[in-house]
Amino acid sequence: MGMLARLISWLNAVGNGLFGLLNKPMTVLPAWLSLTLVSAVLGVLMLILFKYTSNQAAIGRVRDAIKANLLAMKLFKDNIPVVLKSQAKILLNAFLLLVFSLQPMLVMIIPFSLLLGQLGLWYQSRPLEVDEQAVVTMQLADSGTNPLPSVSLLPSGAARVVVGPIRVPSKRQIYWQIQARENGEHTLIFQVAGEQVRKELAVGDGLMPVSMTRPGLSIMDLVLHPAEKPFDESSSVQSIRIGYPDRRAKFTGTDIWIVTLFVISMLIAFLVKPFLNVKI
Amino acid sequence: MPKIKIDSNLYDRLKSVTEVAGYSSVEEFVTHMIEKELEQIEAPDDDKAVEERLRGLGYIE
Amino acid sequence: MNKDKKNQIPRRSFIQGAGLTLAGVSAGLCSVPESVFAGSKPSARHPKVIVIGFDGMDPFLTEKMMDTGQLPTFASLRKSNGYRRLGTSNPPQSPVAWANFINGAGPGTHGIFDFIHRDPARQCAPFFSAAETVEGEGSIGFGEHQIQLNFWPFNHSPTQTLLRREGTPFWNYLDAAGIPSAFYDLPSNYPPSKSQHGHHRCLSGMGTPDLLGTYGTYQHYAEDGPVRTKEEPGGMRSMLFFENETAPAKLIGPMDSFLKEPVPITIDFQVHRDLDAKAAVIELQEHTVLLKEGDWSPWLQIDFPLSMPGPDKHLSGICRFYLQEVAPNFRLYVTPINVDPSNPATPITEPEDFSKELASRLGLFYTTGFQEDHKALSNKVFNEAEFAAQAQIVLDERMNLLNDALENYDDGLLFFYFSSTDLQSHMFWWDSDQDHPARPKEQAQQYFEHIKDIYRTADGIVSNMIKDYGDTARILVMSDHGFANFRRQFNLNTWLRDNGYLGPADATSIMTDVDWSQTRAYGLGINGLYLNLQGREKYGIVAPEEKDALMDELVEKLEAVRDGDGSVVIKKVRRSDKTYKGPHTAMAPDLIIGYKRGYRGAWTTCLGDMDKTVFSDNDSAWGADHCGDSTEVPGILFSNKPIAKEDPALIDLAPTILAQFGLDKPETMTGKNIF
Amino acid sequence: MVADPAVAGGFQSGPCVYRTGAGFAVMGSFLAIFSAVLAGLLAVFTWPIRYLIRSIRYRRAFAKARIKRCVILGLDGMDPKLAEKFMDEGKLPTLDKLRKQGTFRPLATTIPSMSPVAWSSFQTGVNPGKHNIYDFLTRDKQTYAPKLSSTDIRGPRRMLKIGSLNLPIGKPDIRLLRKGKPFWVTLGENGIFSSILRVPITFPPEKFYGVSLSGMCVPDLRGSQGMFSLFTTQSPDQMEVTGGQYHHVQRNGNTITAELIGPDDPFHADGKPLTIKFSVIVQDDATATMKIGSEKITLKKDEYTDWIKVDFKAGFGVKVKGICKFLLQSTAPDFQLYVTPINIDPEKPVMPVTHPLVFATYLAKKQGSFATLGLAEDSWALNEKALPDEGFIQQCLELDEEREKMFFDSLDKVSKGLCVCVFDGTDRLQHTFWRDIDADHPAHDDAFDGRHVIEDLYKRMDDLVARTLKKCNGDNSMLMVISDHGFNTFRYGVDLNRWLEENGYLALKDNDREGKYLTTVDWSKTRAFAIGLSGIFLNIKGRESQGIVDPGDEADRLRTEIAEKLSGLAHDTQQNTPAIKSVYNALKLYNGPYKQNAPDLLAGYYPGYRASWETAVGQVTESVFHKNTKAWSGDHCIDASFVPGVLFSNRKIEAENPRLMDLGPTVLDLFGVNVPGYMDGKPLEVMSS
Repeated sequence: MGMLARLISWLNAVGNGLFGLLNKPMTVLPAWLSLTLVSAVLGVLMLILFKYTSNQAAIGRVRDAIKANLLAMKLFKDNIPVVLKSQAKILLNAFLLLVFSLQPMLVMIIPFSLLLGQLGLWYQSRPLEVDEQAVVTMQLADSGTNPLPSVSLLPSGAARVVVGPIRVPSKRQIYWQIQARENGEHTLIFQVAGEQVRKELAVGDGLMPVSMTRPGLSIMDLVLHPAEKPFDESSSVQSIRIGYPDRRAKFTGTDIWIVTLFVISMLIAFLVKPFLNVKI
Repeated sequence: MPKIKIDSNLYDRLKSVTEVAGYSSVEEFVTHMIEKELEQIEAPDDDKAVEERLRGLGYIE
Repeated sequence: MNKDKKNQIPRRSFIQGAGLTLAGVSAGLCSVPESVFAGSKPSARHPKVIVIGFDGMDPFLTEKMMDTGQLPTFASLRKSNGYRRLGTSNPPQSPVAWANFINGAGPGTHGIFDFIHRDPARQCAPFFSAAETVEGEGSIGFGEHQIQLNFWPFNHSPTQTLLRREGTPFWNYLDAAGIPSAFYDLPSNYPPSKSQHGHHRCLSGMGTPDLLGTYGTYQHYAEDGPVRTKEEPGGMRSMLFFENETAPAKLIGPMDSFLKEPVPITIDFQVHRDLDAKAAVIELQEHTVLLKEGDWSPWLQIDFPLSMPGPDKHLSGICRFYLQEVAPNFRLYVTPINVDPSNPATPITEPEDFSKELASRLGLFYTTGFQEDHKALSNKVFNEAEFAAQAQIVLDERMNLLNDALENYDDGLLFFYFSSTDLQSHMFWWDSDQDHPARPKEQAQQYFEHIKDIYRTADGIVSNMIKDYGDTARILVMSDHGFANFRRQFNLNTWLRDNGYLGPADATSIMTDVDWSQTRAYGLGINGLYLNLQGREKYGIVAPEEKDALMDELVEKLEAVRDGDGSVVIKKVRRSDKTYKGPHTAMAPDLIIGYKRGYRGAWTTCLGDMDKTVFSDNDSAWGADHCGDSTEVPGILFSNKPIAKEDPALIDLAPTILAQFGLDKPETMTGKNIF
Repeated sequence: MVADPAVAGGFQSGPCVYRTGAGFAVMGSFLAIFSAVLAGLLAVFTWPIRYLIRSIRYRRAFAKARIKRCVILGLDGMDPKLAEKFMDEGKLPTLDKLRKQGTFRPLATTIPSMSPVAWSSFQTGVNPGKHNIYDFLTRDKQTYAPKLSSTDIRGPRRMLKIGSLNLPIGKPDIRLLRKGKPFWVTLGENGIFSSILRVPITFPPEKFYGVSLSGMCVPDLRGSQGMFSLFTTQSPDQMEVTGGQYHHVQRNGNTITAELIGPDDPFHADGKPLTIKFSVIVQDDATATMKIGSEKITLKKDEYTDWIKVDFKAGFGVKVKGICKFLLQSTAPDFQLYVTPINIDPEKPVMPVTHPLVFATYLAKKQGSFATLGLAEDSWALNEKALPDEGFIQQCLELDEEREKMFFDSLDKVSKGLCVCVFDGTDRLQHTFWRDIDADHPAHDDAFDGRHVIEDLYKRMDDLVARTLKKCNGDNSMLMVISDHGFNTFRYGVDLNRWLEENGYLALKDNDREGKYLTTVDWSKTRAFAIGLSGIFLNIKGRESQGIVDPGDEADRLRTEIAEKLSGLAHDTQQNTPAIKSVYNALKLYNGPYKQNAPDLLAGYYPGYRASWETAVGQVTESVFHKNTKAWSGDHCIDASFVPGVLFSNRKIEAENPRLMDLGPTVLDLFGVNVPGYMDGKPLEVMSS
């Protein structure tokens, strides 16, 4: 587990570097456009990956069987037993198709999880605007019934504390409500029992990467929150999260960017499919 | 497929002789009549490819 | 959702409702929506008419304040002959008064005579006069679920609320003439009236229910609350039990109407407190809210999933949390769960998307008919200051809404309603040197000062309006009635019993232990008196030929009633057959009791209960009212054009507005143009 | 309870990661499931309605039927004498069982005894005078050039010329010249479903209630009856050979690059064919890899590849889709690669080869690509030695396997109605390996003693019949195993035109004996000419474009005269056996509206003789008789009395002399459908089982 987590955090560091290069071009384009471009590229990438990680021959056979049975239903439509048998075979083959898709899915899942983590930095949330408020949640390590350490958020020009710290011993969490003061990529500094702990804070009104959570060393968190250095297992702080507002995607009318990503990448993939000769 | 109108008396006469003349249907009868006439009138389909089309027929060289 | 509001109201919720409706009555008169551009914009330009309704704004206080220079804008309008006291309805209750305004004619045309009517076929079964809920039919059950077959091809009607107001509202004439009109919070207009031609839009006001189908049910959580959730009029209380500074709680939502035996949908949430920081964290669905003691949260959208046999259906509600105290007694107040204007579970605007449009520009806001939580004050969940603070939130939201209404207003009619002058007056009014029955004198004076502040605010609103639109628009400022102290209550049914009109002599309620064969008259509602008439009431005993004599006798005796100190109690008793004209008088009481200022029908008598004594002090926080004789509580009317009519009344406003747009007065209207 | 906010409120996309990955799979299979359910529901829900309509329309369907299903297995060219011999030797147990328990009879064929004529009579139940097919070939009345008798393909009526571009407007007109009406059309009109596979002379496919796949005379992608290609590093003597092309290729290290020739460019008038480049890299003696289009194929010596899809790009995004098989014959010292004729791709056919159109797609999806070319067995490659014997046999076996798959699928799909399927391997292998069993054949080689190609073929067919019977058991199916004609040896070709010339009926311009297709004939002095495999035409005035014979008495006299002279024509003096048994006057032989189109005279040869290769294509040689040294050593284009077909059945048929044209009427009768009056065939009496 530890090894894997370390590997992921190392991959994240690489990803951060690569995506850092994209910083300029991404911020120039409007969010919906860059998301569309990214989706299109992703769609093609997924398609290519799918082609080389799946058993194309088997998928081709299964698809042929499905089509043959569909046509059989049409050609022999007056023969009800044939129609029913064909239908059963189609269902069976559709299931087989799913099975054959498992392998490429398993292969794809790791790189794309990391990639989605990176994209999430850009599209999941928008930065705080000046004067906007947000909740900061600090998760402390579970150390039995010990009382919570004394924690404070050091004053800075980046944000003002409106409420807090509020200490919730039952969850070993500490909350602040902060109000953003000026634009920029800031760092919040917390004093936790003699130790200083940092968390990025993004304030601005354009497209910029927003790291919602500085995670601990848990696989899932590392995948979802790649931007900041994870807390060590021995650290008394396990994660710090800022409740940024969601970014709204223009195209789909939904506030879930991943739906846009999904729809556009699928669309592109299906458009490109015949040219790349991929059987799905 | 375009349809052609035929006087119903003519059609009845056609029908009554179709089978006697050895046709399987009135349509075949009418088609044959038309083909025969067209053959007289139409320019031949000047097709060099005739030879090509026969190539490979096992019975002939 | 409105499942519990049936034609026949269960007694318990009826009393609750009655209280609310009382509040509504008073609130109602103030609200006059503004006309905004409606629907498709007609190419032609129209005159501009802006009507501001300050519910319950009282002429006597207004005049006094104008005289002392506290209301400069109003005073200047008065100077240019733009002020009159405005005749109200008879009785001066909100549903009646606003229906008069809407129809431009008296109750005989709209059929609303009191906030409560009774069904004589069932003797005296009471029901709400303004709206009724009709049970749906044609549903199908799946296990414990049921589904309403209100779609093609069944098209059974679902449970729905119908507006009982009869007659034609005046905006229909505007709508037909292509003149845009917009009404914000107009009372007595829920469900929101439909626009036939698309030029009318409205946000429904007083009478709009919350998501639970009530007129507003707050939820209160405290360490000293009841172990099992306890209902009280207008609210519910629960206990919080903190373990390791965290307490679980349940938010009670609307009924799950997809169950055969509906139970409320509840949403679990958690409250964490930090005694040192004097603050708390509330985690509810995806919300994490941090509150210091005394903080209000923003509006939170709560998702209530209905249990369907198929995919879940969801109702969206909104509420705000208010952290009253962290220690020693942790107390947390939650507003009634309002219909979410951005995703309304039931239409609260015409057209339906109007509320979404508003929410997209303004964010979330109160949508229930009664926004100031007077019940929280009455039930001592709020103290006076808290109530005033909450009322201020409402006022601020409405000011915001008014600004938006004006920004989106081009021409036609704009009606805008303020409830602050009414509901706060019910709680804080005290224009007398006499002792307040419920609070010390200085305090009563101090709160009355707060009412005056609101009047000054109203002056400011009108001042801005005159500045921006004085030259281009006809501006009318009106109230539906005035205000008066409510110091003493008079129990009509006790009086009838004690004077031998109602038996037996030890009866306690006309709903339970009355003997109809000994009863010739009974009271119901705030101002109504009914004869127990043969052929009309189920157990009627008064022969039609005795009717006239009996009524005259009752009028004479009632007008002669004196309080212990010799004060006149009832100014006038009116015979309805001589008061109301029109096609819809069937539900009218036989006599309407017109109380003097300072008096009102007792809380108990409204639903037919009797007290030991005829008179008693009103010890409720609800210390002022306006349900006396119509001549005792006139409203106000200001205009930026000199008013010609000497004694304008509510019914004159509709014809006046129509005339501003060059429309003739319809035959059904009895009011007259005031200019 | 509200979950940890870091999870609950934070990253909603968590599960979406998997969702995105799964998207493809779900999308793909969802579409499949969706269409299946939709189509299925449609079929099931509309079934009662369709049933109702059908039962109203076809009240009589199956009402009087004596059988539920009729299965006709056509084994082209199976010879009754050979069959009888093998049965007697106990080599064909299944057929022998049919002979004993059901029926075995010689089946009278048509005059002439050729597949297109015979199968046309089978389909329509009429004599050739009513179906208009008298030979593979007929002559063009204008040009005297031979042309295919069964199908007429004309290009689109109009062309749009833009520079060198030639854009066709509209579709080419493909016309079936066979007249009359197949008996399964009549069955369909009576509500009885049929599946008709590879019956000759069914291209283009006709509409009827059922499915069909066309057989003999479906062209390849180039429009010919099958042109193979041979790529070789040898320098061949000639590039063009009958039925194929040689291509000289250079070897560059281990790499050979070449172009596969496809159909003519539909957009260019210059007649340049479309091509597709390919390259072969030789790995070792026995293997090579090949890249063609987007496909990468491993070639193994002496093994056919699967059907490979080849798309010829014609511009404007138009692709002409074909399929072919490759056979690597040698890598060193010479590289030699054989390519079958490019068949129309059944998955996306450029010309309809099935009814309905999607039936081809169905079959291709069901069993993979399959040959669509009418005469798929490449006998010319064998004749021209582009294919060795083994290669040709292997090809026949693979084609029969394809056929069997679709035939057995039809048996599964059609539980009520008619199933017909014709296998061609019997015909092609007898044509090409008769030299093995005829020791006197000019092409006989003692080296082949001990191989039993034809015997193996008959045994294989017996096994096919056995498996077919298994599928017919217990369901009231009547099975008929039939052939359209028998077989005999073909030692000598007879050049009828030379005979006509010698006898003064035909004259050549400048004594030119090289030209084919009658191009060297002097029409002003020619009264009769031969073309095709048995026919002699008179050069009649008004009928032929340069006719000189008066259509009346002169023509009659001439017919009689030639017939008399030609009958009994004998080979050179050493041979006592005559070459021609009788000559038939078509006008007397046939009846029906089309008999005027028949050759005036038809020669009926004795066994051992046939029209010479030259005569068939209208070349006039210097001698009447020619030794046939080709692999094509057996034939049936002789007097019909010598080559009847076979009729086996699992039921007893009480007829002494059943004819091929009686089968249609018999099937109609078995299904309780009245036999139409125009049919010449008569229902055979079939005993109930």
